[in-house]
Amino acid sequence: MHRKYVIIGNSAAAVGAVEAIRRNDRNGSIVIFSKESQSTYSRPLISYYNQGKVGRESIYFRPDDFYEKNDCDFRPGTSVFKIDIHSCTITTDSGSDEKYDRLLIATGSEPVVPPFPGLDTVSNVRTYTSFDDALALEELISSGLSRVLIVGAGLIGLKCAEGISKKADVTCVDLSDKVLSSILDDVSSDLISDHIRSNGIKLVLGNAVKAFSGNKAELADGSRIDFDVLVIASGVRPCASLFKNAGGLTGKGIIIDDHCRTSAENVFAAGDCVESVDMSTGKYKVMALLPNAYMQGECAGSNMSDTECVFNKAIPMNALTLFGLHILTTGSYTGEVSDDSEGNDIRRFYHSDNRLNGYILINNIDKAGIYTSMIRDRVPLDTIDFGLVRKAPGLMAFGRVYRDKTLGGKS
Amino acid sequence: MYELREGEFRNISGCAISGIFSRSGNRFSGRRIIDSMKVMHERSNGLGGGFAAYGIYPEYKEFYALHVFYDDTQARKDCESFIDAHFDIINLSRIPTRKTPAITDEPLIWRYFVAPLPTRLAESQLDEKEYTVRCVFAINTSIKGAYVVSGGKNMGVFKAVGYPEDVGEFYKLEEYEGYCFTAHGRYPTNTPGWWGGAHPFSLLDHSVVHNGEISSYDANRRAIEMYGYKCTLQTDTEVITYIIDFLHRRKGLSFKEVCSVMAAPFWSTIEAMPEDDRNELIYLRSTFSSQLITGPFSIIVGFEGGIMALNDRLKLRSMVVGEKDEMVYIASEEAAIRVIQNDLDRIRAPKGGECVMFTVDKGDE
Amino acid sequence: MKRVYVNEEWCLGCHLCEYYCAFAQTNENDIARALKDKVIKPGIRVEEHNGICFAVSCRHCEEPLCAKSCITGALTVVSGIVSVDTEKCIGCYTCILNCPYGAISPSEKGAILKCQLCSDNTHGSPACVKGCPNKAIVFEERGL
Amino acid sequence: MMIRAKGLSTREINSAISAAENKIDIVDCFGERFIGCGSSGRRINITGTPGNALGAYLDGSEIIVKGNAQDAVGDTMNDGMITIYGNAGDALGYAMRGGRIFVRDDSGYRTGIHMKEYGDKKPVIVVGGRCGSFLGEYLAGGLIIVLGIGCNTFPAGFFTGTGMHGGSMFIRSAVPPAGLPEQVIVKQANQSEMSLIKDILKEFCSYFDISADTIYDRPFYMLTSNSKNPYKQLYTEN
Amino acid sequence: MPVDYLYPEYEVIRNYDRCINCRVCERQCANEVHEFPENAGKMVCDSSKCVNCHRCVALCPTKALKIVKSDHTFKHNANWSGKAITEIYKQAGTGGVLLSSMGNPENYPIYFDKMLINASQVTNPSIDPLREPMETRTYLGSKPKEIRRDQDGRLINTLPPQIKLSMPIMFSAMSYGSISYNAHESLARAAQELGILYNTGEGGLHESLYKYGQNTIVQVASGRFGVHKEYLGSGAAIEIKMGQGAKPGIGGHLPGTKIGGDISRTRMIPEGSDAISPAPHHDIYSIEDLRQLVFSLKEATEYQKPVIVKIAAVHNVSAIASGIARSGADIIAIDGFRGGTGAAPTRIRDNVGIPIELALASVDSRLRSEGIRDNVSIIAAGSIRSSSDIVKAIALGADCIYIGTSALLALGCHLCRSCQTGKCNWGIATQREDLVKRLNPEIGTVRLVNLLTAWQHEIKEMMGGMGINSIESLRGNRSMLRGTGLNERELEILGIKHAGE
Repeated sequence: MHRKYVIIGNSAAAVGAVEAIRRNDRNGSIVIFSKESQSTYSRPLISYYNQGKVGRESIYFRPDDFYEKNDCDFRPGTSVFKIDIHSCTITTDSGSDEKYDRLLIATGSEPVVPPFPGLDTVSNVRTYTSFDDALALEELISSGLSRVLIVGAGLIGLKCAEGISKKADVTCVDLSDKVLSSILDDVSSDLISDHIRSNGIKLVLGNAVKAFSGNKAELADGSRIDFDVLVIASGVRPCASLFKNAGGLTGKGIIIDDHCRTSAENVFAAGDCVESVDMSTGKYKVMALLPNAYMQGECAGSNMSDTECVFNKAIPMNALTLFGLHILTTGSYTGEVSDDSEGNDIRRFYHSDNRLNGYILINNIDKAGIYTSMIRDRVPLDTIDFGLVRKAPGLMAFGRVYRDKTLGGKS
Repeated sequence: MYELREGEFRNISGCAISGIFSRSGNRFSGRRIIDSMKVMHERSNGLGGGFAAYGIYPEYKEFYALHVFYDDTQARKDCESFIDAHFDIINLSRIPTRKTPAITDEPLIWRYFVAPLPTRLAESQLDEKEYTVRCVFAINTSIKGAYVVSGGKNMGVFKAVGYPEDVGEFYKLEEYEGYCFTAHGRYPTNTPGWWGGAHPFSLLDHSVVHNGEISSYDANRRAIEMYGYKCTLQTDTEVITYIIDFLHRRKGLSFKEVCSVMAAPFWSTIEAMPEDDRNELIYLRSTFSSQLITGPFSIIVGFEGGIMALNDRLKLRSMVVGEKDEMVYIASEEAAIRVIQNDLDRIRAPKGGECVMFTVDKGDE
Repeated sequence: MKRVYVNEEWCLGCHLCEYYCAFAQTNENDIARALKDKVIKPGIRVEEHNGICFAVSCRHCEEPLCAKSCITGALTVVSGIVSVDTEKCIGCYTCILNCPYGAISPSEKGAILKCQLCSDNTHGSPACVKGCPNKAIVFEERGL
Repeated sequence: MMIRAKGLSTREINSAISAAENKIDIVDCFGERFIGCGSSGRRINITGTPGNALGAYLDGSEIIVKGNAQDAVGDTMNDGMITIYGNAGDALGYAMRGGRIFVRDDSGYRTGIHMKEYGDKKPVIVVGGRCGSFLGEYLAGGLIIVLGIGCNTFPAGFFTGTGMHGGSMFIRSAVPPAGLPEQVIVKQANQSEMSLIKDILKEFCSYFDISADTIYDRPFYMLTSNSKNPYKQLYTEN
Repeated sequence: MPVDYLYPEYEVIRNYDRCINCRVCERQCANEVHEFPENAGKMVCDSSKCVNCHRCVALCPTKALKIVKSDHTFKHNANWSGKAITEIYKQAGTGGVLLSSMGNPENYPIYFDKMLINASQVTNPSIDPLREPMETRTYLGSKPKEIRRDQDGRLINTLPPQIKLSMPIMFSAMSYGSISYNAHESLARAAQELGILYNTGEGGLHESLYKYGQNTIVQVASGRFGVHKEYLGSGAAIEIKMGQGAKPGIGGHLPGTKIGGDISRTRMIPEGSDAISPAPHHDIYSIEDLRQLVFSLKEATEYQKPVIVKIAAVHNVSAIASGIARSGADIIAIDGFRGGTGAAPTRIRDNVGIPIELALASVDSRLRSEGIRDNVSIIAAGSIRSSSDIVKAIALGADCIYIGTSALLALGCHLCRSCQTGKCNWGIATQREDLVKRLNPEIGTVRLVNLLTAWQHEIKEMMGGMGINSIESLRGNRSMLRGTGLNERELEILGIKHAGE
């Protein structure tokens, strides 16, 4: 049977889906709609682009011949306007209809832009989530506009700051008194702030922008900051409205099950646009992260092409390097904390009920995946040498049977 | 320079052999075997030839016929007094020979028909055959200049230094009639030749002619000497003869079994056999492992009422068997058979290790 | 597919695998010249504790979490071998965060470093296996 | 089942023993060797004089000899019981690892040499009379009791306990042992030590109809070893 | 005491241009010769601890190490050698009996090296072992004295139990305790693969090796360690150890420090307790007592197993062997004075016993002269170093040979002769867990199989050259040997002629 797959979106989730579909179905047709004009690229790389670590050609997530090789009908620069889950049809902005047998919504997320008073008076405002943003920012800075104010000292804000720090005079403002408040705990956050400051970024924390007037920001404590370029990095939200408008079940994002199925028949969703179960807590959560996106996309693609696949291992995870400092965090910071930090080596482990829930590693991140797997596999801590593994991550803590299986290939 | 006599060094040689046998026991002249051997002249070098003849003394068939070489009359005296002390001598005579320029340096060649002295035999607590064997060994090892060439009943060995056909002429072999003749022409590589060292080699009625050189010689020799045999000649043939005597007479193995010991099948062959045969061969081969003969050989064994031929298990020496009516011919070369019986019913080359045996009564076994 | 397996029972903790691995990566032909005064960065690493020791290298998983989570597409599976394109890799270490075996490590050049079964050097087959004096590391077909 | 041993070969006797159900009476025994060799689960009554190596490698059977036994009784015995209503010869219980041997009267030289124990296996030899020299040589484990009944001197010959490095011996004697090797500790057994052998003595006495009182009239000397490694200091690595 | 200080016998030479500080040498040396002091920044070593086992040399990835004999020396003295002097120092310092291991290293004649093997030329064809069958299968055991037949004239199998071997080579007795479990397992597995037998030695048989029973000789020594009915029944043959070539007349002694869990279980003695094998079996003081032990073992195993009696080659070995051949034993193993050992008093090892070549020749001749050679098979042992040694031994009269040291060398032994320390860096003569694991039986098995397969090929080549295609035709075939540089008496004892004759 010839099947028609339609994918809305063109990032990691879409790529995961295409690769999975093609493993199972070489004949069906795949149509990919992307509102952006580029081939699929890696969003997290945009700061590396600005930093000069990644060239224009290296930002792409897959080789040039990806669409051709996977026999995809790729339609760049085409936004989807409407989904009709009853007639299995989508409608593009240009009004053309496309029928689908299976639909994947991988629309990703969009930056949140808070309604700052006077924002409309500011010139050179950008968000920082797309390659276009990165290109625009580069152009602005290289045109001599070197004072950049970034609103938000979260992941996006700080990566942006790092990306442009060599060429611009950067100030970061955040309402919270901690940087990276969404991914770090208080203890580790302070170390990062110091490190960022020592790399020439001005951090203004615990202080919100009240309003803008022209290219001047007025802060809650009354101070003012002049800038040339404003970057709004106040987080992202899932692009779930298409599906919501079609009558699908959504929360903050599109609700999916462990097969990446939505509430609508033959409609799947994956990536930043969805809300799924965080296995470190068991609760629904938006986890807008590339690895999750890819694996959800792959799971969706697999199920779309009739090969059953379960993905129930989504967890929040972040791997980032800020000014040479490695930060790896995973899971949720709930339960008791065991702190094995030594100096600038931060090793903090959150655990409860004999399970590891989350961890934060800064600096020495060697073999961190072993901790991740402990969370992902819900490894009972009393079955391993938890004390040992915290200090010296390794399979040593897991016992012979586990190693015989994993390293020795013995069942 | 002192020349080593045969028996004092290990002799290595190549050879020709032939045998003629009547399955019905009809007697025929020794002329035929001479003719057969003549054809294989090239396989000999004039340093040894000889014959074993069976059924030639019907009038004395109850008595051991001792053929003896003497270096001198003193030896004869000593020997005869020994014989006299152990046997009843029924008849004694020189063995008739004819002068021929090809045969020189002949010893004194005498023949005795004897029976063990009943009193001495009883004293010895041996059976008659063993008694006779021991006496023969005693003469050969302890009486200087005397050598018993053969000592079986109704048979005799005629051998000399020379080409076999000349040896036959010398002994007037054409005047003897027997039901079986075997013959040997010798090609020793490093010997001056000695009359006693020529083939056939015999013990009681067993005689062996042998073509080849066995690699297992010392293993066989040292094993057989454990059982009272004395390998005085250091020839392969001698040790083979003793092995046959040991296995057949002393251990009571059939000739077929003897062959399974001397030219035992390879273990791989044994393993592939049906269980009964396999067990028997494993038993024989492990029990008599020191009697396995390796290296190239073909032998013809004459015995009372029969003839047997055997090739080594790799068949490193040639041997053919021809049959015409009741006559059997065995020789190193087919030509040696054809020359005396061109019109054969059947001719074949036995397999290595295959026991080829014919007896007067039972025929082909 | 043939993989590198570790027979813990026979691992002596000699660390030769690490050195042979590091040597293999250099594509030099003299190990002394290649590794003299160098801090080695092997793709296989020995864990030791309380008399137990074993070496760990990439398992080349059939469902490689590292490749699936790679944000640049630098990690891909090439004929069963989980391979890294070091030109593409920007050293974000998402793979390190995901590898359940701790088999990926940062490299000095800012990318990551992992075992590629010596498919990427002149050794042809894994140098750690050839160098293991006790057959604790083997390269064979075992199912996973 | 009854076996008349005279004229039978050892093999015939032993195959009859293994063929028998349980209880075997062997009569007319005159030096037939290896009786009950390696046997288990049988009860063998012997009348006469069994030959050497009676019950060698015995693995659980019970052998009762009405008469004297010769040399090497219970050689390398693993388990079982041998009771001799008379004397035993030399090398009684050599290298024995388990089970018990009771000898009513005397035993010869080298009684219980190299007996050893392992786990729950703990061999016991009790000799009612006296023993020859080299009693308990190389003793590595187990228990040897010599009662010296009817003996007014020390009831063992010379060199008792040579090379002893385990196990214990209890020797009932009016006079203390003399000339023991250095590593053997000797002391008069106290009450708690005596309680260790109380049950065995009781059993021994009941077997041979000996009044228990008669054996407690004299002290028991307990011999043990002070080292499990008697030759530790002997060598120099070269 | 400074007076006892002796300059090390060996020096470890490190090529610092090649050393990459990988510290493999340090980790691999149980003698703790090598060290990497953090402040030195380079490897250093203490040669005085070195036993010259080559473990570090072999494993050094950059080949930066070598070990040389120290040139430090005493004043030259042909009589008082450095060895003699240092041994006196050792004894004066400790009062101890000098203890050494492996075989006699002294300069006595090696008769194998003075015998040459024959080959066929012209008169008798040599046989090409690559094409023609070439049999090395060997049966060991007593041969029946008489042939019996049933009523139908069929032969009755009167053959006593035999050991069947694919080649006339077995692994000689090395106890679990003196060598490691992994060494034992390697021997057992190799024996099984090769169709030969290995020998438990006197330490009993580890339960997990019972499965190799068909390829096992279980030994009964004077200590009777681990000897019980199941043990006796578990092997294909039983060996009574009366003596050992390395230490004739001396018992064995495994110190309590080596009696750990598994060894203790296998020997059936408590952990930490010395395992002492008395010099004699105290139930054997004469040849008739030996007969008693032989038959008690046969009784215990229902006459299903051949019994081997192993003796050291001593002066009147042929008379002893003659006695054994009449004792009911099926096989005699004779161990020459070069045989190895885990530990022996140095003086005994180096001065007691006689060479196996002479012992073997005289035993074989003696048994033949008495007509009882077929009562027994003969195993020769005591430093068989190559296939040509084997060919020579068999031509002298052996049915089979035992190899011990050669097998250990195949397993990695470098003959440093330090077995007695228990710190064998090659995982062979040790019970230390971290060292034992250095011998992976999978590798050990392959190496043993390789060695013997190669030797078997060589034996076949030599046999083929002689025109012999079955090993039994080589046995006692002394005309296949000639001596070189031997005196009349030696030739006479060996029963061979001089080369050229």
